[in-house]
Amino acid sequence: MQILEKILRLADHRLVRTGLVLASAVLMTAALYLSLVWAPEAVGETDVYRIIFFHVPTAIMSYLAFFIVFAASAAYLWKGELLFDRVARVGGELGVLFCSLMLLTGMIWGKQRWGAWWLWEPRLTTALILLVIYAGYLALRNVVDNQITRARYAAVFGIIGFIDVPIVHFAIKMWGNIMHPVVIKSASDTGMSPEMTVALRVGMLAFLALFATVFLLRFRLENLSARVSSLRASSGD
Amino acid sequence: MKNTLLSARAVLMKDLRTEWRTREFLGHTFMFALLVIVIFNFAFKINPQNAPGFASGILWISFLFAGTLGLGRSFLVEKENDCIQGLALSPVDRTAIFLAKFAGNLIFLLIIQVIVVPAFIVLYNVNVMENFFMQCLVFLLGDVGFMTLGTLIAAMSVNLKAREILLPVLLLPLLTPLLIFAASATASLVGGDDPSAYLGRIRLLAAFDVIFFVVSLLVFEYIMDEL
Amino acid sequence: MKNTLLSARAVLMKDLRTEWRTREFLGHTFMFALLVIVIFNFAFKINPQNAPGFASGILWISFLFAGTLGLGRSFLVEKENDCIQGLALSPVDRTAIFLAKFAGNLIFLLIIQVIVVPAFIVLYNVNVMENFFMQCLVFLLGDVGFMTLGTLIAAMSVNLKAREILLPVLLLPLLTPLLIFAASATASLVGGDDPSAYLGRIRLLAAFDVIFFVVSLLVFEYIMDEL
Amino acid sequence: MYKGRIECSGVGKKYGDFTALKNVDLLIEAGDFLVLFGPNGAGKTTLLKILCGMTRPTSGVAKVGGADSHSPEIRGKIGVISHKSYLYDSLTAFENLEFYGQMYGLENPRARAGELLETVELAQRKDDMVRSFSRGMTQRLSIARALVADPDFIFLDEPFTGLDHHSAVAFQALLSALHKRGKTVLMITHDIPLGVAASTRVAILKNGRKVFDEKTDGLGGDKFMKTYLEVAGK
Amino acid sequence: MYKGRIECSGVGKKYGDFTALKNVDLLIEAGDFLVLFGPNGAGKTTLLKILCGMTRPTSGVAKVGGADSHSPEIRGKIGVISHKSYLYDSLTAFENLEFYGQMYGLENPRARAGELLETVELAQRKDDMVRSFSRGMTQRLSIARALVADPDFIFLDEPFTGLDHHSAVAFQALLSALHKRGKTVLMITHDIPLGVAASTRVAILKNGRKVFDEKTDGLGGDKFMKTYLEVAGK
Ligand code: HEM
Ligand SMILES: Nc1ncnc2c1ncn2[C@@H]1O[C@H](COP(=O)(O)OP(=O)(O)OP(=O)(O)O)[C@@H](O)[C@H]1O
Ligand SMILES: Nc1ncnc2c1ncn2[C@@H]1O[C@H](COP(=O)(O)OP(=O)(O)OP(=O)(O)O)[C@@H](O)[C@H]1O
Ligand SMILES: [Mg+2]
Ligand SMILES: [Mg+2]
Repeated sequence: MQILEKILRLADHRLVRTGLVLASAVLMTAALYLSLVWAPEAVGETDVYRIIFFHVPTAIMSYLAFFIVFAASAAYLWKGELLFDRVARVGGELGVLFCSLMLLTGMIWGKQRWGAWWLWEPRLTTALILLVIYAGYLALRNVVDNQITRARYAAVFGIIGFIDVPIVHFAIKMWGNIMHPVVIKSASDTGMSPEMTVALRVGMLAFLALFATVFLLRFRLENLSARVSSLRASSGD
Repeated sequence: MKNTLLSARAVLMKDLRTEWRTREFLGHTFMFALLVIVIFNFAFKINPQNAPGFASGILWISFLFAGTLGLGRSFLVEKENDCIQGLALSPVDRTAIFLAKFAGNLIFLLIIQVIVVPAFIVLYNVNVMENFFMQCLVFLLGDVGFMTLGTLIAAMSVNLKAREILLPVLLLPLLTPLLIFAASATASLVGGDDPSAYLGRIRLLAAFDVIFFVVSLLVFEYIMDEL
Repeated sequence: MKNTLLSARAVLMKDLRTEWRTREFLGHTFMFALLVIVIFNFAFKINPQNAPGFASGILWISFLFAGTLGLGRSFLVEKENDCIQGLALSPVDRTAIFLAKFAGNLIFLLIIQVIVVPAFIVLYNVNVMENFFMQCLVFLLGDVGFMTLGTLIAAMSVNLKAREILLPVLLLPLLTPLLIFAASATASLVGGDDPSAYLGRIRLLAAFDVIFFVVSLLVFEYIMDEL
Repeated sequence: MYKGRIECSGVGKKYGDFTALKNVDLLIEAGDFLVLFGPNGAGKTTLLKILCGMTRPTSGVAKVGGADSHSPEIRGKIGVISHKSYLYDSLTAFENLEFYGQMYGLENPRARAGELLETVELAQRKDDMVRSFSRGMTQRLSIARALVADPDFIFLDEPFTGLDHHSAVAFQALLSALHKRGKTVLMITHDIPLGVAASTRVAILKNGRKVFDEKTDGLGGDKFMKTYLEVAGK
Repeated sequence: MYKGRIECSGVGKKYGDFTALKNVDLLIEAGDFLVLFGPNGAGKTTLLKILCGMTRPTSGVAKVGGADSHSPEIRGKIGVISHKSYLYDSLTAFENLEFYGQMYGLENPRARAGELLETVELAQRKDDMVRSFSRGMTQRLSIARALVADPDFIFLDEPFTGLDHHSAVAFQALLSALHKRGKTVLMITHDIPLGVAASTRVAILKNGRKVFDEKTDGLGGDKFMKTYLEVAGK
């Protein structure tokens, strides 16, 4: 709560906002260069493999966003502060965005690698269900008019949806055969050449910066518009 | 607690009475269930050889559709003359309403199953109930999970504009794990696999039920407050 | 005649406008369609080998369910505040109402198909539209027959108490011949059979459409009179 | 004159075993303003529904403008305000009137809609959805809807429900203007002074039978009140 | 005494951009009978909905009996008659009352249902479904429903709608009896003489603001009519 307000106050400084935008732009350019030009060719792969430098960060970012939805939803039900609801909303939007990007990059890669846009494979199917759950979350937010009702419904759905995710993942894993590669065993053993690891790390950083920037700007906007309407309400028209 | 259960019973009795008055309710349900089976037959060209392989899928998809149909109804009766407002104004425990609607929906689905399953066995000549006790357990556990989440989402969507389509859109993705556990357990039981193949799934189903029943009870109040 | 078409257009425009206001209508429909496909996958364990055999069945069952959902809605909007009475009191030709509702339902189903079919092709990697023109013809003829009877039955069931369940119960048996013709024609087209296999079915579908369209137009007045 | 007449002979209506109307004869001449009184459940709404063709009598004949009340040719000439509004919640006030104008085959439904919205003083709210209207606003729009095709016969079932003082006065004026223009009006109300003042004829239904039917001239509001209490009272 | 009081301070309500209520302060003492007047769309129903916890104000606080109007503890003590009946169409009159009795946790809901059906003179029709009721009969049953738990606070939104002369008189008597027993009543109506006669206080809303609020003593029906026209008239 207090942290959120502090963050908001920080974002009120134009310098902070510009700085963030600049930082993510620089990082993104670096990541593009490192992954598309600098990273070496992979053994037994065409250049399409370079999509991994976007595919993996977007996947991680969508997880992060969905976690934010969950945490903010729980916080909203607990405290009843609409501020948390706004966090959840922005999280949901970003999650759906990054999840779509992850699917899209994955599908493009898959078309080249497996010869099909899609396989009914656990990791892929889980991602698809995840997308549908959170697209449903946004749809739900969109059809409720009253803001408190909306906040409560969304919070309940956000919590249930998040609890469902690991179960979905587990269930689908049990149900189908695995085709999706697992390369990264751990932070130390990435299963890739050092250059690739660097490129991936920089890509991750760039997407994190992008995520933080978009999140902050979007969150600030939400709060400003909420403040405008509450000012309007107390002034009478 | 006792009060909650008494109120839940009152709401449930009211619902059952109303449904019962919709004359021939059971008859319709029966025909509906039958039709779903027949439709699958034409769509997939099922024959005695491939029937066992299809059994579990056909059954669970029928349950899913029939159940969603029932869920849509369950809160809709409360919308007539805004009765839901009348309920919300009363001091009745919100949990009671959840429990009553949950029980009503569960009963509806159980009736469907009691009709569909024998009809399926007769029409396709596949005895899906060979392991009677276990199969019943799978159905029951599947139903409980389905109706727990279903009642919650139905309560949410009853006041929304795109109700009919939003209910399945919100509910079905949440139910995928349940469908996987249940359909594969039923399939193992039909295929006569050895217990290790289905016991694990039954345990998972039970876990799913417990988790979501508890969570639903905790959050239901927030939704009923907004009706 | 011209008046009838003008009134029909007015009713259709009103319906489209109302639907459109239900924000994100297309989005919901898209998700619903996607979910149906995913659900089938879990229920039947579809893999690249057996996918082509399932294609026709999955598609037609999805259309059937989505279409029935849409049909339920189409007269329900008229029940709010008894608007259907207001319509019935006006001198508008009953045929116009039938045509408008028919067109609205057809549009809904076509939208579903435009979404489901590509999604199906991508997700299952089965190109069901290889014989593009013929397959479109089969879909269209199937849709017209479905929605002709569907609109009629939906109009009949809107005032009945057990509406949600009665609609499929009355409609599905009437549709079985249509489903058989359409599903087998689609299957032939997917399987790459030679034209003799599907041309006959397409002709039968067309005959089904013509017969029921004419009959429905003739009898619709009697149904509307009783609304 | 035959054209504007309403005739019921021996009209009866049963719902299952329950008799809502029994052998009602009624003759409303063209240009009459009949106000129908009666206790709750007397069968007033049922009679009105029969007259506008919304339900069929189980016995007897009801004719409006010379034709059977259920026949299509008379439909365009009747305007009805009933207990329900017949308005689409998800359309705006303007769109509702425009739509009904199209259903009645008007030349220019949009102009008519605008005009009627002025009449019922909803012009300012014309682009708001009916869903968001208060009860009185909905009732006003319902009045506009009934008048959209400038009907020859106007059937009103408790039309003052929910109207505020100002609108009630305005609607009374509107009704008497319409009546002056030769419309045949049948109105149901429980407000005895108001009803008697507007009427040229009054009738009382009780337990499904017509128990009183007279011209209003010479029948003061107070005098009729007495009669009503005698006839309809416990 | 604090227990029976209703307090609004600075209550506002917005629907989207539309302001339905603006900064309304209102104090209803225990045992008061406040009648609320105002043109259509003034915000009367909105205020009532806020007071009985059916909707939340967007600003300000509404307290009923010392508790927030949205809080659960106050629910059992409020009886509401609204524009909608809250009755189940497919249950009989008796079953409806019995059911609501159970929801309010009554000891003997069946006895209470029978008693109330006598009060609203529907005992004869107790086993008929609400679906088949006329408008006035539905309204009478709705009155019974609101009183099922013998609430301390009675909120009435145009409760005379559809009642025939006899029932209206009987309901007035019932209301004044309830008021004498110490209930706090808030009633919305458009019938000025009737409202003033029943009230101990009158208030007028206009465009979402309270523009008048006074004790009724010394304020005759005619005098208030003038005030109303001045304050609320065009
Ligand atoms: C639509 C298709 C795809 C989806 C939805 C998808 C989804 C995901 C997700 C969610 C992750 C992050 C998982 C984690 O790190 O925990 C991931 C990582 C990864 N994906 Fe994909 N993927 C798709 C296609 C592909 C394809 C075709 C390839 C290459 C053959 C691929 C290769 C990888 C690799 C190498 C990682 C790195 C993480 C690891 O090794 O565990 N993905 N994918
Ligand atoms: N659909 C129905 N099914 C069964 N009975 C009905 C139906 N509609 C009306 N009735 C009964 O017919 C009688 C007359 O009803 P009607 O609505 O005509 O009364 P009304 O004179 O308009 O009363 P009110 O002043 O209360 O509006 C009532 O006793 C009612 O219960
Ligand atoms: N759900 C809603 N959405 C948008 N606007 C609404 C909604 N409900 C009410 N309003 C608006 O709020 C205003 C006040 O409505 P309210 O129902 O409180 O009026 P009222 O004083 O009860 O009028 P009436 O005498 O006609 O019943 C109206 O202008 C109405 O259009
Ligand atoms: Mg009536
Ligand atoms: Mg109101």
